[in-house]
Amino acid sequence: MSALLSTRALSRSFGGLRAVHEVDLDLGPGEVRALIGPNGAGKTTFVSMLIGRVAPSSGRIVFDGQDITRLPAHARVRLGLAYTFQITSVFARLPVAENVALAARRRFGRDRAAVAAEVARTLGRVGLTGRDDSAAGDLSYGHQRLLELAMGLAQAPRVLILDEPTQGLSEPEIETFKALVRALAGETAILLIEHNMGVVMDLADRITVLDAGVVLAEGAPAAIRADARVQAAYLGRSADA
Amino acid sequence: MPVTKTDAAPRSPARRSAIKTLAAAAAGTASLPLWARYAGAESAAPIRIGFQMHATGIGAAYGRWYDRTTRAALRLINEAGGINGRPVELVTEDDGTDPKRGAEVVEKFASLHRCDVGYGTLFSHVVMGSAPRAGELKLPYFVVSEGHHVASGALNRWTLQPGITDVKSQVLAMAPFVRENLGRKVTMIFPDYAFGHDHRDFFSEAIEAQGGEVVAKLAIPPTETSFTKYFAKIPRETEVIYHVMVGPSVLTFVKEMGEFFGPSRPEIFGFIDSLESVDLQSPGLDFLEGTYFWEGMPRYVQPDQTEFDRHYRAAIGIDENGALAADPSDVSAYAHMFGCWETLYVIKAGMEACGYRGPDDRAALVEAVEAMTEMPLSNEHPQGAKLFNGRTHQVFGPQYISKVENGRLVVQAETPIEAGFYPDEVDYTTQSL
Amino acid sequence: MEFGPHLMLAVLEGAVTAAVLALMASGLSLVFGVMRVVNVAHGQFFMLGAVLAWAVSSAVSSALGGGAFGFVAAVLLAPVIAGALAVAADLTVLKRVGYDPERTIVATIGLLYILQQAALMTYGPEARPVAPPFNDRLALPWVAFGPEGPRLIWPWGLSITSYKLFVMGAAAAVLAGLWALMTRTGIGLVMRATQLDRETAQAFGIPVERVYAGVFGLGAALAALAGVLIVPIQQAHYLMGGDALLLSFIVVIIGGLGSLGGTVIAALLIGLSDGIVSVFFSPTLAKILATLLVALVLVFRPEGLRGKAAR
Amino acid sequence: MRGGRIIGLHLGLIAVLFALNFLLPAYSHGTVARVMVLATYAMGYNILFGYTGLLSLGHAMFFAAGMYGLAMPMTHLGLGAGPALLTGIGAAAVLSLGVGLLALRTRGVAFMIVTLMFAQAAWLTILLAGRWTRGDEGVVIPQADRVLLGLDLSDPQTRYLAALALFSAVLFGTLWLVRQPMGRVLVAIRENEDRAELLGYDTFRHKLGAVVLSGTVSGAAGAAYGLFFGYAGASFAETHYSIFPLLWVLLGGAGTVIGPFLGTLFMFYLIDLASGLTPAYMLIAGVALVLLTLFAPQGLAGEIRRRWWRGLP
Amino acid sequence: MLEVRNIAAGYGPVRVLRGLSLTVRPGEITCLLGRNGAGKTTAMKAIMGLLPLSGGQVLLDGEDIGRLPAHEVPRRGIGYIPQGRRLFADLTVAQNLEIGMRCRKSPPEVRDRVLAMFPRLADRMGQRAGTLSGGEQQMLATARALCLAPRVLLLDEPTEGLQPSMIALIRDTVLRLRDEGVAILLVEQRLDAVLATADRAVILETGAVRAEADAARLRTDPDLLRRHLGV
Repeated sequence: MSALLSTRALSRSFGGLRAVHEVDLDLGPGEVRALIGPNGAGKTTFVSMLIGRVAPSSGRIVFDGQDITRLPAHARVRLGLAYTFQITSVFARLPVAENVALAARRRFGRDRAAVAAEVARTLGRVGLTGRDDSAAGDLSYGHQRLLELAMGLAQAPRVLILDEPTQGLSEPEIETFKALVRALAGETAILLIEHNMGVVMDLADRITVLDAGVVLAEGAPAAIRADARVQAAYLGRSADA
Repeated sequence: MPVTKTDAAPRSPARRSAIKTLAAAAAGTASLPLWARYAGAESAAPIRIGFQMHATGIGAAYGRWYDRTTRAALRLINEAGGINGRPVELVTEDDGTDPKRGAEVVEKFASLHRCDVGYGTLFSHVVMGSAPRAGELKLPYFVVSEGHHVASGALNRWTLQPGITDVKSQVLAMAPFVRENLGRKVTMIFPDYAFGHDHRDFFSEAIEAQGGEVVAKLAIPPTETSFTKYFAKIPRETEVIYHVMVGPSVLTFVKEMGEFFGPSRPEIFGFIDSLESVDLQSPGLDFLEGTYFWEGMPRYVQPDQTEFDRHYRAAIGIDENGALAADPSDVSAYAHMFGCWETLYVIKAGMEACGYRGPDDRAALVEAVEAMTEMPLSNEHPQGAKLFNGRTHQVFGPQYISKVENGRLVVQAETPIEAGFYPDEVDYTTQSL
Repeated sequence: MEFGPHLMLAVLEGAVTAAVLALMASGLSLVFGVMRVVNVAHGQFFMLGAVLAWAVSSAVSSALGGGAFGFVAAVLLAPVIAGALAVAADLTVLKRVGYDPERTIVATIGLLYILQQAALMTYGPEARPVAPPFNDRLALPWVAFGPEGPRLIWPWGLSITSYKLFVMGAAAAVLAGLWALMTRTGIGLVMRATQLDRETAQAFGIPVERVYAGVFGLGAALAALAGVLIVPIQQAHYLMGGDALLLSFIVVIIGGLGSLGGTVIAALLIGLSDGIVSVFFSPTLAKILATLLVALVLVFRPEGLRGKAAR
Repeated sequence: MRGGRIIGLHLGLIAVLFALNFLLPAYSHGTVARVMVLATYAMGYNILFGYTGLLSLGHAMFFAAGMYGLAMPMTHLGLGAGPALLTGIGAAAVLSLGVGLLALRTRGVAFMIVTLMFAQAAWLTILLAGRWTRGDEGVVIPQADRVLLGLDLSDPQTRYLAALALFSAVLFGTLWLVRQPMGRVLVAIRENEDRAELLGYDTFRHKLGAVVLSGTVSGAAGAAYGLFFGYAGASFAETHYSIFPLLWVLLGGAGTVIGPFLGTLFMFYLIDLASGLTPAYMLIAGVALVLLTLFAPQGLAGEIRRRWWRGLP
Repeated sequence: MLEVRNIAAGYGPVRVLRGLSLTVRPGEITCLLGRNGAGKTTAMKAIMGLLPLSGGQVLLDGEDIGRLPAHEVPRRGIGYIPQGRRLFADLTVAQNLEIGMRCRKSPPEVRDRVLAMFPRLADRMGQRAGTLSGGEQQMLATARALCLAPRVLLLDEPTEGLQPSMIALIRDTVLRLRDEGVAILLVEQRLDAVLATADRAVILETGAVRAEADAARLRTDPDLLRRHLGV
């Protein structure tokens, strides 16, 4: 399987601290990959480098055969990467529909009908139909997370990076989320940073475990669950992972 | 020095009235907007003079004295029966010493307050910003700014300066005295903007024509607050310092000049602008003893004081030291403010000459003033006899050179009117009204 | 004037400018450092100091009959009054906009006009002098190297006044006091803790809002003191705050916002170069270059704005 | 429809202003003409401040660039009013491009101070070039030269209608812009720049576009002001004139199409009235700024939008 | 005793806490658990008065301190060790402690006692806090809070990023404080640390309490937490 998105020896240090150290990762087309690890393992730094919010200290990022290591964030998004923030980051004072339309408009340009249709479709998929005119900031926290997801979907990305998408969601909302990701599987590659192990085990094709900035293990969910090093380093000592 | 004699001959009355009729007709048909049909003042209604005053901004120190002088003159005019039997009313608007606001104020005079004329502006950028609007609104605009902008031709036929001589003329008149009595090598210190540049250019030219030489030109930025560092650039060979400064920092400027020179100063010749409204007794000014100043009108009463000067001082309430009689620490802008007084009397004379009845006669008023030539020394013209050039809209008068003696300014010389003549640069009468 | 004495004179004059500027800019820098807001009305507190100096000294002089009493009273009273006004402005305006940086700038622009126009209404549009308590001209010597070796000469124009020397000394003393306040006292500790981490400071019982009000008042008092010191050299005028503010901005930005040491060094740099550069260039050109320099420092070294700790 | 109501509102404003041409007494007629030109300046400012969220303290340099870009070629090269209008607008466009390229490397407070400093340098440059600009005194553009396409702009009627034409063009231009993808992205940048970038929009280029557009419109207003009122002076480049559009836009409502006009009109009459009562009339501006910041950061039109009409652009 | 009753709080329009209630008793360690985003740190800030409450009460010995200005809360005797330590990095160790001492005007003996607990700090009094090692920084953060002589102590992830020896030191300190009668509220990621110290555990989800368990149940059924947390 040829990788859609690959990193080679990707590293980043802040001051003397090695946040991410020589990480190699290959994400295949349509694959759902979970990236897990204890707090401070470097997960967010790693995906920030993928999307272009943080510049790598060294290493390479290749997307669809093209080296994107030096591209600015917006150019990577144009190539088909999409990212949802760990902390909700919607346009709080704009209507819900406009939030999604901003994401969709890059593809459809001035075709207002197409944008409107895409907005309606995407809001329907995440279950926010009927909230079009509310200000995004007036939505509940969980709904804002769903709106984030809708903004990601509306870009029709080839790789969707979700940074803790279920954080702050209630159980029923998590079920909706899982169904959505399953529906996407195959058409979009998904890189999922997630603490909720139930979600990870249910959704991921493969799991990559980061610890202290390096890849500790990689494999299918069952294998990761059984991996003693992961148990010791991660599941065993953390309460909320 | 090339001196062109001003054409003093009045134009033929027939031609004048023809122009007047034409102009009035034009004003009646073409220029009046539909909504502004103005019925003309009833004969008893007051004549309204719009006073554009620098009540705030950097011109405020002058504005206050222009205001006092204006009120005094109008009180006398009204006591003497007003103009054409009608009382005169003053409409004062602050322009903030700002050209944009100045233009708005002119609009207010013309359109809102229905003033007959606009009047009284000192700072040249305000004149420049306001004059185009006055021209469009066909509001006679009498400025008291001593700027050369009127006579340079930059403005329009509606803008006149009949009360005070312009800078170019003042400077030309001073050069011979400086060269003959003070020295040959001159260092000039002036503010780095248009008013200062006029001094720089016109005086350099004039002193060179006298065989003198400007050895250094020190331009000081308008916002400067400390000056000693500039004085250090004065060449040691300098025989005469020529200084002119305006704005709120003038006292600092002169004081620091004294501190710089200490006991060994060259001859100093300054325009009183550098100390206008400033008490010569202020601490730090002792060094001025024995230096010379240009004065538009002598601040201190001179032994040969005219009765007209006495009348003028009494009307405004100014003592023999040029300060407010009621508050001797409040020193007047004596060298400039006479221009207000004289301008108001020119307006009065012009209105009487053309039989002014209302705004329809504004063009006639401009023509009547253009037709003026000699203005003799009188209560109306206490500063001195004057000659008005109707083509350039600029008046020419005598200038005074005073020396500081025992802390008072004592007149040494009075230059004749002709000393300030220069070739005409414009003929406004060729423009349509 | 010969080059050497000329330079020395420029340096001396620059030092006076630098002294006043350092006082004023340290106030602006302190406010930015601790509160992370830019006080655009800072120049008006400088003006207020000068205007109050005139008011206080003429009131005292007419009561006590002149002498240096008026000036001394002005030095003591004017900064206190200006500081109290600033505290009131902080509590009624800045606190209520939550010290949001951009809204604070707009609000302090409003404050700028209010103070300036209030001065116009009460004090009037004239420039008025305050008599310095002493003002003797001190001629200064220079060493010339002639054919018969070095000798002392008294160049034409090379001098300073005793009052200008006093201004330098007073500014240095106040700045040293400010430094001691920041580094040696509990008040300074509290201010620095607030500057470093507002939230944690609150979690340790530091009344951050009171600290802010105090810092804003102290900053204004420093500007006012600068105004009092300058007014016997220049005059008090209601429009004098504008240029002073711009110069302070330049100093504070070049010195690194929020850094007291940097501010003093930058004030010396700007004050001295203001004197010296005008020797070689057109002074207006020098001012253009200075403002462009500040803009470019901000553009290419924006971390200057994030500031450093007060030292 | 919503779009219809919005177009209707703005068309209505233009219609009212057109009708006022025939109804207003002379003084207000002249004043409203002036307000329309200044409101155009405010609308230009609003593109950057209201819609993109960038607070500039240096827009006077763009206004002055337009003004001097027009006046200098007319005075020294004898250029006609039409071409000079274009050189004025062009000068503002070039200046705003240069300033934008540099200043946009900063954000927030640094952006404000950088623009302030550039504007200060621009003002001093006008003074320095006194040989051509006549420094603070400025230059008068002779009445005879102020003829555009055969229309005499010193005639009050013509000037009023010319001001209205400029004002309408920019008003509808703004209205059009904010409904375009570009305008929507500007708003997105104002609301959350990082998010806009990660939706694939090149935020730097959009911001640069906003600076250039804003500076050019401001310059057009400056050029028109010089042409309509016959004077170009350095005082228009002073800090005051950078603060004014901020004040007008804040008062009228930042980020609304109609707000700048309301703010300019309201403030003009407020100051005009106050100047009759006290010489310290700028006190009004100061008090207005403080009160607006405290109690109505949305401004007049913003309050209308908040209370009654959510969709007001 | 610190009692939180039904509080609601958040950041701007985002509500994080929705009716959270819990009780912290003297001589007891209450541990706050939950996934990222569940509201643990927000709860601590709300108690400290650093976030405005949009509902509910915070009672300290019956007094409602939920509406006091933030700086009054620590003066009532609540010590706080924030997540990430939040030391005053440019101040020295001594000055950081001085900030703690000033809060309630603690007598000098308090500082002596605290320094006796962390002798390494005593050797570094003149050093800037930002230059300390991670472990020393945590000691300083703890010592600074103890300089208040607190009755209630809030600790937000005190062992994050520390070596085992340091973790043990912190744990011992916390247990000692509990035995001295201090009421302790602890946010902790590490299950082993929770099991070793907590008297009670409170599990948060979307800003409210999902489950509670006392020490006895925690020790007999250590998987309880894991189940509740979806691990």
